[in-house]
Amino acid sequence: MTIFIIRRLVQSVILLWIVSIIAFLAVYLIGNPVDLIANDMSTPAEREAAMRTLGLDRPLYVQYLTFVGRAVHLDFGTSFMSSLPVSQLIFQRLPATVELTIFSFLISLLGLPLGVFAGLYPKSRLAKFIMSSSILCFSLPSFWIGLMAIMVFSVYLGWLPSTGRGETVSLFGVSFALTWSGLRHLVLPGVVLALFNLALLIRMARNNMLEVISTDFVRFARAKGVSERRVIWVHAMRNIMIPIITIQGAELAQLLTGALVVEQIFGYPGIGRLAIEAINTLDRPVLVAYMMLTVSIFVLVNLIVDILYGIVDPRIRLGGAHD
Amino acid sequence: MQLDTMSKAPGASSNGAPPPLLQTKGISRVFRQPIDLLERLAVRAGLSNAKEQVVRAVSAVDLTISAGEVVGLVGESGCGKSTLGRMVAGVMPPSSGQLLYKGRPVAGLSARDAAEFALKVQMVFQDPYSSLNPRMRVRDIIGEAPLFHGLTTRTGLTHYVSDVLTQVKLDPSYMDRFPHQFSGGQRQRIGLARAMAVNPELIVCDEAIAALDVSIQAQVLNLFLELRERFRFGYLFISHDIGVVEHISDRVIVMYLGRVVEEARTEDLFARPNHPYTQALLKSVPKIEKRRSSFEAMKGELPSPLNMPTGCPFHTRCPHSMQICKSQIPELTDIAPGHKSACHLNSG
Amino acid sequence: MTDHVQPTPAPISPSAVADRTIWNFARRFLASTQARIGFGLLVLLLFLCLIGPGIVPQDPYDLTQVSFMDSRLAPGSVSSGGYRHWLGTDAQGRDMLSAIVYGLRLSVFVALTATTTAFAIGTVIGLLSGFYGGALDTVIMRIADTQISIPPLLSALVLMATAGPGVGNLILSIIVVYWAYFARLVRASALVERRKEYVDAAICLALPTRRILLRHLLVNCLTPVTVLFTILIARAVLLESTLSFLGIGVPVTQPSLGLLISNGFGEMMSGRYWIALFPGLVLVLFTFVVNLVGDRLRELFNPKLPD
Amino acid sequence: MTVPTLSVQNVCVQFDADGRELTAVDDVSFDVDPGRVLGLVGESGSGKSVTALSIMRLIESPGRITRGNILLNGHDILAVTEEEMRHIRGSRIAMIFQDPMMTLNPVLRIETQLIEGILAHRKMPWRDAWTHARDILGQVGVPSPDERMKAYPHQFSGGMRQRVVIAAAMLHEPDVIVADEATTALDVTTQSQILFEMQRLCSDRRTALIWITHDLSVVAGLAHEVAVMYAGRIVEMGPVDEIIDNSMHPYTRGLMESLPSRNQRGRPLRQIPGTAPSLANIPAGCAFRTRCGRATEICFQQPEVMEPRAGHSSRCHHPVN
Repeated sequence: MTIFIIRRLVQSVILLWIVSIIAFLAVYLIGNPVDLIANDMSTPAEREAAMRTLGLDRPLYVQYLTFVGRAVHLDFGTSFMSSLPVSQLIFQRLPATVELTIFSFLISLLGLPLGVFAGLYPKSRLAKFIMSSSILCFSLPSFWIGLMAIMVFSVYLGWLPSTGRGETVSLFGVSFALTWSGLRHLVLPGVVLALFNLALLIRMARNNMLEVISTDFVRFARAKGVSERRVIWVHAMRNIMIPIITIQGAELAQLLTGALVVEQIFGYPGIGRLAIEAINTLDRPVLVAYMMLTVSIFVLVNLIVDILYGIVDPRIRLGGAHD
Repeated sequence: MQLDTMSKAPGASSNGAPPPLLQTKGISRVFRQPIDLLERLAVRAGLSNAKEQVVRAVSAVDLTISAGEVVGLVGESGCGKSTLGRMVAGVMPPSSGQLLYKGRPVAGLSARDAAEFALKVQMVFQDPYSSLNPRMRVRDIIGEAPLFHGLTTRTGLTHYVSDVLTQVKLDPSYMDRFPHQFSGGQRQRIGLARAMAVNPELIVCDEAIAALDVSIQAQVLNLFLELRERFRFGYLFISHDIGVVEHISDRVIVMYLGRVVEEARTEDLFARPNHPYTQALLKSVPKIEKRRSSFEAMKGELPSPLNMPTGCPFHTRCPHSMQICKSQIPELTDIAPGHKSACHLNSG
Repeated sequence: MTDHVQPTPAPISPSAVADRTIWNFARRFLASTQARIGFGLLVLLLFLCLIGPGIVPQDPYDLTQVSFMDSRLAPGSVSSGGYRHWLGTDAQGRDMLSAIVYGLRLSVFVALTATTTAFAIGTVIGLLSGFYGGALDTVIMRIADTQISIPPLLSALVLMATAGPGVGNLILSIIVVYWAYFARLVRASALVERRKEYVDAAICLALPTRRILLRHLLVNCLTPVTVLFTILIARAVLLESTLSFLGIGVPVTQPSLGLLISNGFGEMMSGRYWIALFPGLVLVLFTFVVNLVGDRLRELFNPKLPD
Repeated sequence: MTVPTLSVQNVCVQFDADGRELTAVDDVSFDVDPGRVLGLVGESGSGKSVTALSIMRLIESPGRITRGNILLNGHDILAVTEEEMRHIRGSRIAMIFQDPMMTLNPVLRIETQLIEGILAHRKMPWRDAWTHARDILGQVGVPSPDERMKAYPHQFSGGMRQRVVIAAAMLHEPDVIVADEATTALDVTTQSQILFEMQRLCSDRRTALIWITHDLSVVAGLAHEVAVMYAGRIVEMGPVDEIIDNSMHPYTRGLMESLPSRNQRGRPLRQIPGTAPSLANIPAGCAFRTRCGRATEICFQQPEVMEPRAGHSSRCHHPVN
């Protein structure tokens, strides 16, 4: 198990390193930010001065090394646009996104009982309805369903606010939307963001349940006279959780990037909007920081998932951990 | 079919006779699951006790099969009989040792001769479901190789395939069906037809009837016997079913944990089993004649192939285990004409 | 002895024993109402993409056919030119129905081209990787893993931001994002198929490797990939429209469905719902029917697929 | 007259497939007495596994028991509620499945899987249940049971797993154990170890044992009575010596004669022609008539059960002797 975790750690670090190169190169290729900052009247000398201040005159590898050196200390430089430290910009916005992601992840967990039900009673009308709905949920682009939700719930019905984050409270210097208004602001974007993963969970839970319920070990548990409740909640659930946990790690990261679109529509002040603004203004440091942050969170979540996976599945935990 | 061109007297006189059809010399197969760099580092640092996992599936086996001979290969699961069969059939390369075809090392054959050798030794597999390509019609399953190797022509294919199908007692009009439209017994016949279609001299049957129902087993076994009469195939008949092996084989080889422990003519082996493992194995086989018997339990469990005992592989379960058995691997020696056994009891 | 006894013998229905021909498959496929609806609508929509430009009232990209006079007409209004705009017009005075048909065409074109190419590339790579194994396999799979470990939207976003909007770039980014999914799945099935005895039989029959790869391995690996293919087409349509919605997908001169919806974003608050509503409905409908078909295929093939 | 431990009377099991009723088990009857072993022999698809599951009342939809009674110590278990049946399962009737690799839940410890079987029927402290489970595990021949209780199934060999399954079946000293191909997946040496244990355990505890297998040789050594199934029906039943030495039904005879040991070495085996019919097209009348050399016109009618010798019955119009 120790070796299993160490291996995952090493893999994670390598992945982060590769991503840092890709992110850096890609962003480098986007274009010269000086073209945006400098106006038409700028003299070549002024442009050069600007390049020098931003550190863009040095060779690419030097820029990369400087970047890595700083990134290790969570220093991603200064935003070209706002002249604020990037880390400050990001950490200002991060709580909002994390909140949104977690909130919508929790909503999507509803898919688990729905899917289990559909797997246990596959022929019932309700199960069929759940399954068709899940296909529909798969097919809804979040930006469009977000717009429609705003139209219906904010514009016509006026039940829920459509933009912003509402009031927040500050705890230990971090703002939380733990107010009534804050929570109301979370509902629409949270639900819209959750739909895809909800559908995914329904389908995974249902298909795995169908499969596991017809295994010999479930039949054997019944033959021992174990109650049906225990058969389902202990024997079947333990087994279907293994594939679900693996996929959910990746899905959390998907939610994080999905937040990018949702934040855009709901005018929600998270890091996703920051990233879109950075793309539009070629704000390299912000964009690189965004990518690194997202992938780091993803890697971290997956590491946790791997460990969890090992705990749930003894075949991994007790050796024989073959990839 | 051009089977008539290769008729040879089975078991031709031994002195001055042509070299045996197929021979293995010290053939071995090792499967390794190497540990990666990280694990090696962890072992150094004392964080882990990971070891490279090495399975010696087959260890230094000498085997001789004459033309037209039926050799039975018995042993329990994991004893390496299947791996040995695959190496003989050329499906799996040996880790070390030599395979000789009519006295010539296969490794040294020219590409042309190697292809000829490949065709001369064919295989019939255990699983009637996965051994036939589900996406191909019977015509192509059987006809693909003969067509490719020029044993028939595109125009002659139908005739060729229906010939082979008739040999295995299947209706040639089923030629355009897919495997899933046949029963298990019929599929095994198709598998046999596929092997026969390239005019082999030796057919390795790897548990070829194990997956079939009892009444179907007899049908397929009879077919094996009948085709052997007609075409003088040799068989390497790999099975865990000792009754079947006794019925069909001229000679029987017993394997345990990757090694041959005993080898003899069938009558001799069943009448006078020498090796303690063979004795225990034969005693374990339920027989319809043994009515209301108390079953005798052989002691202990089969050791994990990852953790092979030192010395004689059987010493952990052997009732006669001696000091020497723990340290020294017994040689396979002649104990009677044509009867070999690998046991320290014989040398004492 | 392995006696293949099923604990509860699934009665062998005649349909399960029947010939595995294409017609038979079609019959089984269409046995479900859901599949019939999905497949019927899919064919209809694809047909519309093919012949759409010939039957819609205007070419929305032809500036001579579009008039600012007609901008933001409500559905059902009659324009200055005399046609009735069943789905209204947008801010530039384009007929929404025409724009939607053109937009769908573009969205479907991008998704189909990209997914098909990714499918081809991924399949070849996955097959070779699975068959040969070894160092090649390790390297390829590490690359694929890295690729997959970055969420598709993020990779595509960065790629598009780097390359700039454009249909070609869009297709390329989707290929880059999706090839790895195909490669991984094909490799996994190749590994499973590789161990089956029919492959050993082919080796034993001294058939050349290329033939074994194509005639034996490939055809048997394709079933699960077909399901993935449909799923990823649906996802590619969504990905394309999301990128276009964010303004880094298709160029403004060639609006796909996503860009049309994006154009309607601002108009929503003023009550002009139709500019965003109708393209969105068509987008959902298309994705939905592709997913319906994919779901049915999955049911029939019953592969253990990552969702 | 004593009541048999288990009495299966005229049981039919049918499956609904595409609107057709397929009969998997047709009018099956047999009795088992305490401490006796009944060998139920048949090839795949003969309905022997379905018979086992119907004794447990574990037939899954779309199958159901459409007729008959199953009496456990004289009480019909087909008439009790599902909750009562649950209490019978595992405590009065236990079952052992074919594949020990699939029968144990891979993610639960052995102790969990044993103890839940105890606690499902008896209220007792967990600690006591643990001790009891450990003792049983030792009795079925698992070495160092204390440590093995903590292990997971994948850490066991096939033979050891089957012992764990047997331990689970023995937890409450049931009246009947139904073993469905319990040693088919194992090697011969392991098989003989398991058979040895089963024989010992069942005769010590006077447990009735139904041993289902396709292997006549195993039955010959283990069973007191033998029932032979073909296409859902019991075609012949009687004491083991009667069945093996004086079988009356051509199918039983054919099965026996096709065994290699009953043939001259190297000569063609006597064989039964054709294949067993699938459930969907079982021939009307005597199902075996399509493969039977003795079949005549009358075989188109269903033969009744005849008992020409005491305790030895068969369903055949043309019995062999």
